[in-house]
Amino acid sequence: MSDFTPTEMMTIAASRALTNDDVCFVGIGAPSAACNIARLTHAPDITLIYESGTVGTKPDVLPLSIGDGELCDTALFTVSVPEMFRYWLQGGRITTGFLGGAQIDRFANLNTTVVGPYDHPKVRLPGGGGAPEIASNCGQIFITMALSKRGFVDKLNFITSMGHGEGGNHRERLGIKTKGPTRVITDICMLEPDPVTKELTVVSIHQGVTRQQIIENCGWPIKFAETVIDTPVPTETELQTLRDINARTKKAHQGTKEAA
Amino acid sequence: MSDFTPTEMMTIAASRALTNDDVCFVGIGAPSAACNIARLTHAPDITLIYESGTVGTKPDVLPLSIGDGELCDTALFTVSVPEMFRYWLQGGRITTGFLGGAQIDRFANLNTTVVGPYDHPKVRLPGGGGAPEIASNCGQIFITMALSKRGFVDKLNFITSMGHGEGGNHRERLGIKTKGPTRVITDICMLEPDPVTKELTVVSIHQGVTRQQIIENCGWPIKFAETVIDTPVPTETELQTLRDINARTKKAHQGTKEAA
Amino acid sequence: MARLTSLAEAISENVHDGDTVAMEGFTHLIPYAAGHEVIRQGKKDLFLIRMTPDILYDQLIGTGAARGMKFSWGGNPGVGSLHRFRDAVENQWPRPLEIEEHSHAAMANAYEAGAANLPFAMLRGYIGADLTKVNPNIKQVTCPFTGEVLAAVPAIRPDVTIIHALRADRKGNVLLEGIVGVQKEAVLGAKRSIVTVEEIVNELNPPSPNSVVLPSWAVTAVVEVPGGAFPSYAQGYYPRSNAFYIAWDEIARDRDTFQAWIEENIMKARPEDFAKHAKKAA
Amino acid sequence: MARLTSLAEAISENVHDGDTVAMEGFTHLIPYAAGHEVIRQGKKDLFLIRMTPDILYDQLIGTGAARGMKFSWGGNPGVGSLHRFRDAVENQWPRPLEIEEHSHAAMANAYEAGAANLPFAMLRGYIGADLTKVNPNIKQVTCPFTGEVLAAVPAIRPDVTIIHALRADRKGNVLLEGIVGVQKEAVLGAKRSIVTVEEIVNELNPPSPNSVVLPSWAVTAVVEVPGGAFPSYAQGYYPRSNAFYIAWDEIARDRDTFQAWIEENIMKARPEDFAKHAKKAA
Repeated sequence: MSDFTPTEMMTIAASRALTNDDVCFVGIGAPSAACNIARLTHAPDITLIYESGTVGTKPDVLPLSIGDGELCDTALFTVSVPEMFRYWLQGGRITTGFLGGAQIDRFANLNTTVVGPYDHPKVRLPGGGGAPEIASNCGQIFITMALSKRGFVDKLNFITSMGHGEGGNHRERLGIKTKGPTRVITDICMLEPDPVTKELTVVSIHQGVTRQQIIENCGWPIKFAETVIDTPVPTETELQTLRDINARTKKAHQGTKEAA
Repeated sequence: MSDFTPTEMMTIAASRALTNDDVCFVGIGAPSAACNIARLTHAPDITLIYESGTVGTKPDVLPLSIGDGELCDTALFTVSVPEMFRYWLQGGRITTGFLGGAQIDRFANLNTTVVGPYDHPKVRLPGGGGAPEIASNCGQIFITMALSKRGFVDKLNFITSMGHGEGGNHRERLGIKTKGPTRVITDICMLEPDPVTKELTVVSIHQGVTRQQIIENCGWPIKFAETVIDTPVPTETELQTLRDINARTKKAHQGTKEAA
Repeated sequence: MARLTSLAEAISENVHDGDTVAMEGFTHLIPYAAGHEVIRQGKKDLFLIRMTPDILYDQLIGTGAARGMKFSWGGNPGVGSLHRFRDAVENQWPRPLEIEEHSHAAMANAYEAGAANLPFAMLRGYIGADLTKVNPNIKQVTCPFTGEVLAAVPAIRPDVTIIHALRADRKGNVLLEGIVGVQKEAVLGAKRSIVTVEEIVNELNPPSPNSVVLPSWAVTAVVEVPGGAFPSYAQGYYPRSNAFYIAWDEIARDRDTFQAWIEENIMKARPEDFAKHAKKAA
Repeated sequence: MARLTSLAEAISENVHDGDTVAMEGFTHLIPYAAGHEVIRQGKKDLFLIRMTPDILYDQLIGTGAARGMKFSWGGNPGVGSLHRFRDAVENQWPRPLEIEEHSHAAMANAYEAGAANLPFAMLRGYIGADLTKVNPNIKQVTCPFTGEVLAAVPAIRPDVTIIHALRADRKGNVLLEGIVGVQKEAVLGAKRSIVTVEEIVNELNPPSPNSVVLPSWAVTAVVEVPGGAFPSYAQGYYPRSNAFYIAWDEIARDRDTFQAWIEENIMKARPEDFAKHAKKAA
């Protein structure tokens, strides 16, 4: 192991895919870290939008929720939630949306709804939130999830948000004009949909990871692209920026515990 | 003739129909004067809304347009025009709407669109603006128009906004739940729809006006209610309030004429 | 005109057993004090509506106040599961919970349609999503001009909406600011509404003519409850207690610790107890 | 990102002959300077859209720049007719004008639907109104839940929208305030947009987090034109010239006086000439 964790690598790899011109619909957790690392390193003019209505936020600490006061305080402006979903997301103004989930399949469809049957779930997950429309209305989708057999499954219990559906031109057939998931960033490798079949394929492997590890951690027989590169390791700046914001965040969220 | 003009009587009679609990959608001209006289005399808590989006305005001078700065400066708050028409008018929040027009028929339908055929009009009028939906979405409608053969016609060239349609229960048959025009205030008398037929009927006559004058100035054979009262003359307070605001208004609108 | 009253009266007059109730708040301005009063008064068989049911709805569900819930994301934001919600859905404890599940976009549009007095909302949504298979309240509508098919959901028109806002004036006009969520729509679409506020002031003084204001005549009851959004927050008054949200995970995981917490912090508490949280203002 | 440029360039790059153009402003913030530049550059065959075409559209119609107009109220507010508009409709002078006429509610909803990327808007409207008989773009849609029938109109998606706003920062983020009309929707629904502003400042400083802001990346061009809304007004900068609106009635009544006015005040003028009107700020 080198001097960074797999989660750090995942976050930094995701941040690199973002540019100054991006308008990002940010989710909580890894996406929020990735987007803010991009903003604090190579993409200072990136626009970050959280579904709580905050547009152009520049949080100093990462929010715990999608609507922490920090997001509003540092935003260019804040709109109502109906406006956010109508004018900005459905309006086609978002270039890149971030999603994650409990389960993903080979065509980058996601499940965050239930494990087991919908009516009698074994595990009731939080549900889709903004995901179904983020998946279809953003220009493209990045997905961040740690690679594991439990998460990368052969068949989803429930399609919360559609990625490439049954693969191939399924999105087109449904009249969707956006690209859908173009990149899945995991803690040990990066996947991209095959240009034709749309099946997720390994295109880049993080430092110190073997192909065997990837195969063993995926719930379907995962394919490797013809050319697979080594993911460049985090730079000193990237790592330091990530660790600084994580440290600030941890400190900020550990207030005094109080009863209501 | 006494010491007030027919227009003054019309405006003051209209103002008296308003109460403290009313939320009024105000039009320009006579309605604006009437609503503000009500506010400045017997109904200080009346809520005035102009379709430009200003809610709870208390203008010191009457606006020339529906969106003078005075309306926004003195409003409780100002919303966008889509919100005004969606949440507030269509939302059913307005108790009383004021309308006027170039032409009215016996069922209080109004024309502000064209004289002559629509495709080849003899006179092209400004059009309906907010009227079609004000007419159906406000709790009730007051109409202010000077009584004249040209304005009170047997048949409209064009129905811009529906009053009682063909009379009787026509509104109900179309699924409209609001009352429609309940009062027409003219410069010489007041009309109300007959409870059953909905035909406009004289219920009150202003001072110094004869029945013959009313009959001669109406384009259809106008009916009189069983009981017709004398419209109470303006009080000193009402007249003075109206004349004061008219004087302030005249002064405010006569700025220096300039070319753009 | 809104009635300025006490929280106990506002809830007792406006929330009835069996009502459809929206207590809205998108992370910010969640009406915790009012929700606790609903629990304290033992309201029953409520059908709850909220885009993001969080701890407050976990409390309502765990105490058995709810017969059902319409929602789009039911979790403890940034922390994990709502254990009481899961226990109700997975094990029917303390009673079965009927659920009607949507996406955020659909819920936001449905509130918007409710405020606009429309019977339904339409959206470019739900494409390829399985919710359409399990929720009969997701239908379709066809554009009469282009032939495009859009998703349709019923407008949300609660019996009563409860929100928390920053301040009100003595006439009952209400100001919201910051992350305003769907609260304005939820109030305007409801038959009755209760607004708790951090403070009642002489002059509302909105910072902009375009500030988010609810006029007194569009609200049923206004109640001053300083700190009433804790552990959520009130912009400019006190911050979100992320620590409490983290701590809830442990409290709610177990039925006994949950019930003990409810007994101590809701049943034995009063609305005025929230005021201590407001004192932390910067 | 919006390009900060000159008015001549903004118009010449973004307004093309034949375009569908919305120059919006509901009494407040009407983009007169930009409209005059459109006339000066001799743009032709425009299809104009506006809820309340007033003097500016009278000028565009009278100079023959427009082939058609979609609108809901075409008058000189509080004064009377738009004589050039009437002359075009009644006498086809200087050319025939195709009209598509709606109600305010329908237009407002149609702009809203355009901003929301929907193909159409629905409303409780047009009941018993004759416009439904003369405008084929008023159709119906049925609620899939209740069976209610609502009016439907196509969304408004202009080729280019032109508005005037209060100020922008150096990145091109724009602030509107006061009577904001349908300007935000008109910009978001358009393929391209031009915003003229009273001033460009270092910091936008919106007075409220919920202020009406258009971010730079949602706007094509931003141009500083002080006084650019005259004889309309800019809240906090200068008042509406009601006197000019009254005076226009006489200028526009006659074709010759109208043409002389255009020659003198538009063809021989420059955008900078508007600055003198901004100097009257209180």
